[in-house]
Amino acid sequence: MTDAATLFGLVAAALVGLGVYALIVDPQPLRKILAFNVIGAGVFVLFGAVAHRGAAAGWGGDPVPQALLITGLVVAFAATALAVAVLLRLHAETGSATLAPEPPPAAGDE
Amino acid sequence: MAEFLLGAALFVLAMVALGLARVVRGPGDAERMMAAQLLGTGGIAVALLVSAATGVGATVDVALTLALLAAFASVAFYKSATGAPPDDAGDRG
Amino acid sequence: MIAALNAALAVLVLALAVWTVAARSTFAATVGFVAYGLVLTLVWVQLQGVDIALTEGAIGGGLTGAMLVAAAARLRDTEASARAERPGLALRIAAACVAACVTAALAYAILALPEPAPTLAHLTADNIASTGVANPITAVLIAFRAMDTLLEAIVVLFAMIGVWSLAPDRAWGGRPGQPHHADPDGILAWFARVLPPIGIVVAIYIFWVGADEPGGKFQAATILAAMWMLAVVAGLADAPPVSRTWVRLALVGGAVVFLAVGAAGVVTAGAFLAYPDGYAKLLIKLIEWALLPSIALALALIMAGAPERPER
Amino acid sequence: MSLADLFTVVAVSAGAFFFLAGSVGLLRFPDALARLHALTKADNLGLGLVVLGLLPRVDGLLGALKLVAIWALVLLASGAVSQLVARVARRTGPRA
Repeated sequence: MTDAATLFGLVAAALVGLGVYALIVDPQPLRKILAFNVIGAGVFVLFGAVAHRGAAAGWGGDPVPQALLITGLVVAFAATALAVAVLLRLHAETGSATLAPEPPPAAGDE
Repeated sequence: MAEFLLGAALFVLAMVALGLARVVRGPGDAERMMAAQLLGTGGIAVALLVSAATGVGATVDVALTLALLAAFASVAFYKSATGAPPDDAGDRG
Repeated sequence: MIAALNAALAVLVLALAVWTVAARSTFAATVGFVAYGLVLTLVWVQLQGVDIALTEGAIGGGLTGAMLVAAAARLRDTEASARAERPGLALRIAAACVAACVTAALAYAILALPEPAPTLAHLTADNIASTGVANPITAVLIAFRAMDTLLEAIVVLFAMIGVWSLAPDRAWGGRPGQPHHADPDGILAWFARVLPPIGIVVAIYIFWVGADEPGGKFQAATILAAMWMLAVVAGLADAPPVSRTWVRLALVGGAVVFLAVGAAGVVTAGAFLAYPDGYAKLLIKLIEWALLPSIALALALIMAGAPERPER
Repeated sequence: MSLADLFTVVAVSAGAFFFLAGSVGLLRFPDALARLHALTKADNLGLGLVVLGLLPRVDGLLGALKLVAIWALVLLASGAVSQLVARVARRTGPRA
């Protein structure tokens, strides 16, 4: 339990679970994107913990998964940017950022 | 000596956590904006102490990046906080 | 003592994640997310992934956080109505069960990992000499798994095209994002004049050191994009109209050079993306220098958002 | 415990103390401006002392200069950002 890889591996599992819960429960689309990023970071830490276990040849971690992680982080940012752009366009067009099929009476339609 | 440096890093991290507990919950957006600054300073201190303790020189570059990006996040918070001037007003910024 | 520091980091990361999920106002949640990203940078330092710590700090903490907080500000008026749709208790309990199952499965997987951890480190170590770079991660990124990096540079380009495609017809070809004004002799404008030059020097340093030490083009490109966004946000610079040809050429430049070197590899070294021996370091440098501006510009334009203002 | 180590222990401990002071200030002070005051000043001084303490342990002059450069960058950033935070605090905070 004390070595870093197992500890942060378990932390990553908890982060992914937390993100999944928020992704399902939170009604606001922007909060869903935020939850998705929490999941993404959790998966990357899981990946990094496994890479750290493979430390050898004088390096702190197995370089192959670590390199893939860097690529993953950049692509995750690009995907989040796309999701935010879609959401902002939805808001610009409909004036509300709700995913509900018919806007609840509370939402005033401009 | 490495044990002392790591102990100091742990202490600073605890202080950052204490400050974060206040800042993130803070009544107004102004407190919340301090989070990036608090983590910028505290996070850099922890990174430098860990770098000195473990002898990994590259961690100092991490502290350098943190310094730049924490500042950038704080400016992004400023532009989005409720108290920031609406853009078209062009206030006495 | 290292275990205590790791435990403290673990608790702090989990607490910030819970806050990001549970916070009522979206602004507070985004602040929690940026803090979460910055603390993750320290987690990566403890996991001996310094290259990833650099990337996480720049992208996770900086760019993603800034983009989300800007979106939170623009969507502030919809928060109240959206919050009115909070799901009932039943859905929440079901979601909690699903989340618990996911966590349990992952935790079991972590604890059941094979004891002699399989690793490709030895393989990398044996072949790294041929690439001429000492940083194993740069060697993997550019030489051993060059295809991933090539596709990744193209994926970033596709994401940007996706963001551009969301532009309304009247603004097509125009300038992305909102106009930003700030008082020219105010604090923000002063700060946006002083910090970017320092940021550029740091970015070039991190790019240059990436061959033998942790660093590299992705981290450098992220810092350059952040510095450019700082200038835009302070009203000192404005996003270029997307219809400009220099913008489009600069965007595809990196990927084109990468493809060209890859294709040349077919002739000179027998396989796509193979480097003729002896020229590996030179070609790697060429690819990295070509990719840096392209990825920096692509990340910056992705952050700037879809074109919204006609190109007056 | 050579002299350099002693210097490091003393300086880093002083730095940690100022981080403590900053956090206590953040928790105890009544309004946003006072908290900002505590955060910006105490934490930056804490970081400065930590950097000072680590100088003898860094190899070569360039390493030391890099540490000082990082601290200077944080000072620059904190100075500018704290004024922005203060403006938001003044606009949204309770009318003093």
